[in-house]
Amino acid sequence: MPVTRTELLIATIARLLEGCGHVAVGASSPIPGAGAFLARALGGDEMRVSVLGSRRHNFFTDGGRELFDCAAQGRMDAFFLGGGQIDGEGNINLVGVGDYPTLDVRWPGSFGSAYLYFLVPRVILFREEHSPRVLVPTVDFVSAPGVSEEGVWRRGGPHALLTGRCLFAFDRAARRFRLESAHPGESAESVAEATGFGYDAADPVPETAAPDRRMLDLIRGRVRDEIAETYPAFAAEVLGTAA
Amino acid sequence: MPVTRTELLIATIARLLEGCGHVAVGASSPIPGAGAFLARALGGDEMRVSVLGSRRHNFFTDGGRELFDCAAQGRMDAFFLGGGQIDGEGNINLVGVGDYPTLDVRWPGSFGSAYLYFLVPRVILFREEHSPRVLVPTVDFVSAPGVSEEGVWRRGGPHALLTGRCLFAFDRAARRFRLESAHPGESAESVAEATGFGYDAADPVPETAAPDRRMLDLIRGRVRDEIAETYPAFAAEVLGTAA
Amino acid sequence: MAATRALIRRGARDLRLLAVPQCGIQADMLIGAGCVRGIEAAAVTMGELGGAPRFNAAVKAGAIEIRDSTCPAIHTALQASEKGVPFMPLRGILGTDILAHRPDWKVQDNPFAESGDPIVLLPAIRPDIALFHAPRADRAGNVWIGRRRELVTMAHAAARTLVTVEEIVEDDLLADEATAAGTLPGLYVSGVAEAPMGALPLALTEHYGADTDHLGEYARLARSAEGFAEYLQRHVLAQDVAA
Amino acid sequence: MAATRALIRRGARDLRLLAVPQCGIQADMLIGAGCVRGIEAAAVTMGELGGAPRFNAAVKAGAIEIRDSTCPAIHTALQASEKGVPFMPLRGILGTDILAHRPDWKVQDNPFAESGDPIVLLPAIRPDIALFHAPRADRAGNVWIGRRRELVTMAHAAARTLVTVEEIVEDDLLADEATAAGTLPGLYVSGVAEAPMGALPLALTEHYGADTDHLGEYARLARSAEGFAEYLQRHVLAQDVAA
Repeated sequence: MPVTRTELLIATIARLLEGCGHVAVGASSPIPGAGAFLARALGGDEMRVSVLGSRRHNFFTDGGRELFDCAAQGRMDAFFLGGGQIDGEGNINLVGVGDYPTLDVRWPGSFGSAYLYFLVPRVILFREEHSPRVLVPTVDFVSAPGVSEEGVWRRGGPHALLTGRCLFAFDRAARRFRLESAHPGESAESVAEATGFGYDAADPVPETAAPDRRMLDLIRGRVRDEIAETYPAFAAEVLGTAA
Repeated sequence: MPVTRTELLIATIARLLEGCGHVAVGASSPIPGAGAFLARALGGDEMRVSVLGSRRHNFFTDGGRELFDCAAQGRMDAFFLGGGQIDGEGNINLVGVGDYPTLDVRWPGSFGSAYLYFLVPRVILFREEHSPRVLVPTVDFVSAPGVSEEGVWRRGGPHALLTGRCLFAFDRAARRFRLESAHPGESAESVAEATGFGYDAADPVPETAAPDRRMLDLIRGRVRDEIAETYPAFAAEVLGTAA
Repeated sequence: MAATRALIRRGARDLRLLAVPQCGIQADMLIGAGCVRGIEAAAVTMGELGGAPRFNAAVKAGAIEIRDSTCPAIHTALQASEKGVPFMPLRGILGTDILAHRPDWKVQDNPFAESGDPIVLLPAIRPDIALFHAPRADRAGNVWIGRRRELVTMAHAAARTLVTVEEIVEDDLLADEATAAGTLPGLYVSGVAEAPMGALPLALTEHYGADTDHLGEYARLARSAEGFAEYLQRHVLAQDVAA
Repeated sequence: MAATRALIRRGARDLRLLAVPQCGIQADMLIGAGCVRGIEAAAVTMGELGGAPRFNAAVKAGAIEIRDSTCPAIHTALQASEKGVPFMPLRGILGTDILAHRPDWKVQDNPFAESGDPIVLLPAIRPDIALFHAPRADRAGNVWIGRRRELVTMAHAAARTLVTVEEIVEDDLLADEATAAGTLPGLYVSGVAEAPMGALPLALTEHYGADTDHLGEYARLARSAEGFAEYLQRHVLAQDVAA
């Protein structure tokens, strides 16, 4: 069975999480969740994975604030954020398009992004849609800023931006993304065309590494079973079955 | 059976608690605890009584901070404080005698007094020993002040001071105690001799009202049983049995 | 949900909603039914079913006041009320447009830092009413909340707390240390009403799952004002609708 | 207590103790054995048995640094660490000698008030180690704490948490919603050791009562340095003492 785009994304996320002690996954995030489970399996099960909405993969017993307190205590190494808009400085917008507050398009809201982006060392931006509509020069509303002024206390921020077309790394000093790799079927040009902001790029742009045999077996076996508790439809319909 | 001094104190406390919705009783406080149970029984069981150290009379499930948070929320109408020293402005000292920090005599410490004295509307100071050693002109260490400067946020403070000899009320505007009644066997003179601070007094000083028949029956029956859970020795040795 | 429907039936008006920290169909229904003047939330979303349609329409029309927030800010502002302090500091948030649109929030330098170090101060939020659904309560108004401890903070912070439950049980939930640990004491509960299946069409963890057909019907109908009116008529206003 | 004895046996030195919010025989023994450089507490007391003798002697001799506090200040300073904020405000305390002797505490005007309104700001306390005894833990390091939720805050605030338990059980304490509600997740626990009857001579609520004879013996012997040495030899240092 050929490697699917979803499997490539899961494997890429797992690589981005290497070395983390505790990874938390927010709501409605099956691919990041599967990526975290894969990273855990690859790392000999040393990693803790908290999945919002899971009963089994939920270590929290102190109410809704615990996720945020846990991050504040420095006990959470990685988290995932998305964005209706993401710009070239790593700012994300989860509120809407147009002039606030009436807006042309309203999205749900900022959730915990305005906080976790500062507190969690390795924030992975994940958004499958990669288009000029999403990756914009400047966000209309800053739910959470990619970088902060000198003197602002900040432990965390964007580590990478993974889309359906490519993987960007974020350079906090330069305040810019850098194109690390393009997924199979994409190129430096196709990525540039679909991206509304400027960024640096490796030259030539390598292809995003496909999952190896071991990763694929895990994704189609153990990870599939683990993610099925929270995302049964995703596990059944999107992930394959181990050979 | 004649009314004992302990029964008189319990009845006096119950009168001081009239109209309270929630009364909390700290550790090592059998007489205040019994007074609170008596007040509850007299008030048709409308009153909530929280007894620290009790299993049955403990409404708290949020850890050690809940007592203090509860007071801060305005959900606690009365509390009891004592003091190794109490002075004429209602300042209390639970830390020690002499120069801080080495001190000549060290007591346990301020506990929550520095907080609850500000937050609980009706704080009843209770100290059986009534001597110039305890009721001093000025405390050596202010664990909690009787009154605060203008502009300091404060909801609570001293309401009364009950000792083995008498009952004082506290006048917050005048910053002074006022002798309300002397217990049987005491007089204006015997109280004055035993008190190290100045105070106002009714003239003539009435005798502290003895518990009536109904109160006595409750003290020697239901209240005795209720307090026995937390203070079995006190209930057995000090409180009589209903006729 | 049972209470939400009841509020709509009795024609509640001018409500100001606080989501702890996000909300969905309940807020959307109340907004669509014209019950709501304003809302403070970190997000308003129907989850997998997309945005909240009546909320989005009201935002676009400028028909409700919106206070965009972020999850930990809502938890923290409630904790401030729980502790009876006028404000609490919180990391992060600096440089966001959330902060830019919250004139009620302040930024000051951390007075414990050597230099600089701006930090956001959030004023306490004291809701008039905390309203939620829980699995069970006992006759004394103690409510089992398990590990949903944000409900404890809500109740502590609010002036009054109203709870609907699946069932009222005869046991004392505080009598056993095991159930006491997950119980909100009746001290904080102003009223309890039995409403079996009262969370439907939402899920009640460990009791029943969501009615996804019903939620889908809502999401589809509520896209238009007419459809929403039809939904209300069918599921809320009709004479034969229970609760 | 088992851990306290072990610390004395291994000759711990220069400990800085934080009582949450008060302590007794454990601190007194550690102080008497020369393990302690400083202590922060709202109170140090043997309860019904009177003052803590070795603590009192050390205070008089100026042998330990003391930070007198008040119960809610300790809870609050731990909550500040729990939330990763540098400080938290707290009502009360103004005008006390506690505040006068705490140069590490600050007073500022509440920035949300029209005018004046001074309020105390407490810096976060981040203990290196949280140490406590609990009824049970499971193999994953989850610890049942019931409603002793100050232990949760301690663990959240501390860099490392070490726990002794009556027993290690095979069940997963997080698997069942009922036990999960009273469980500190293993995420916060660095180490667990089985120490049956490990709280003795203190009580462990719902498990065993205090050994009042033993406590009385301690209180009597510890009045003098010689008597304390005799106690240590008999109950802590002797070869045949378990744990």
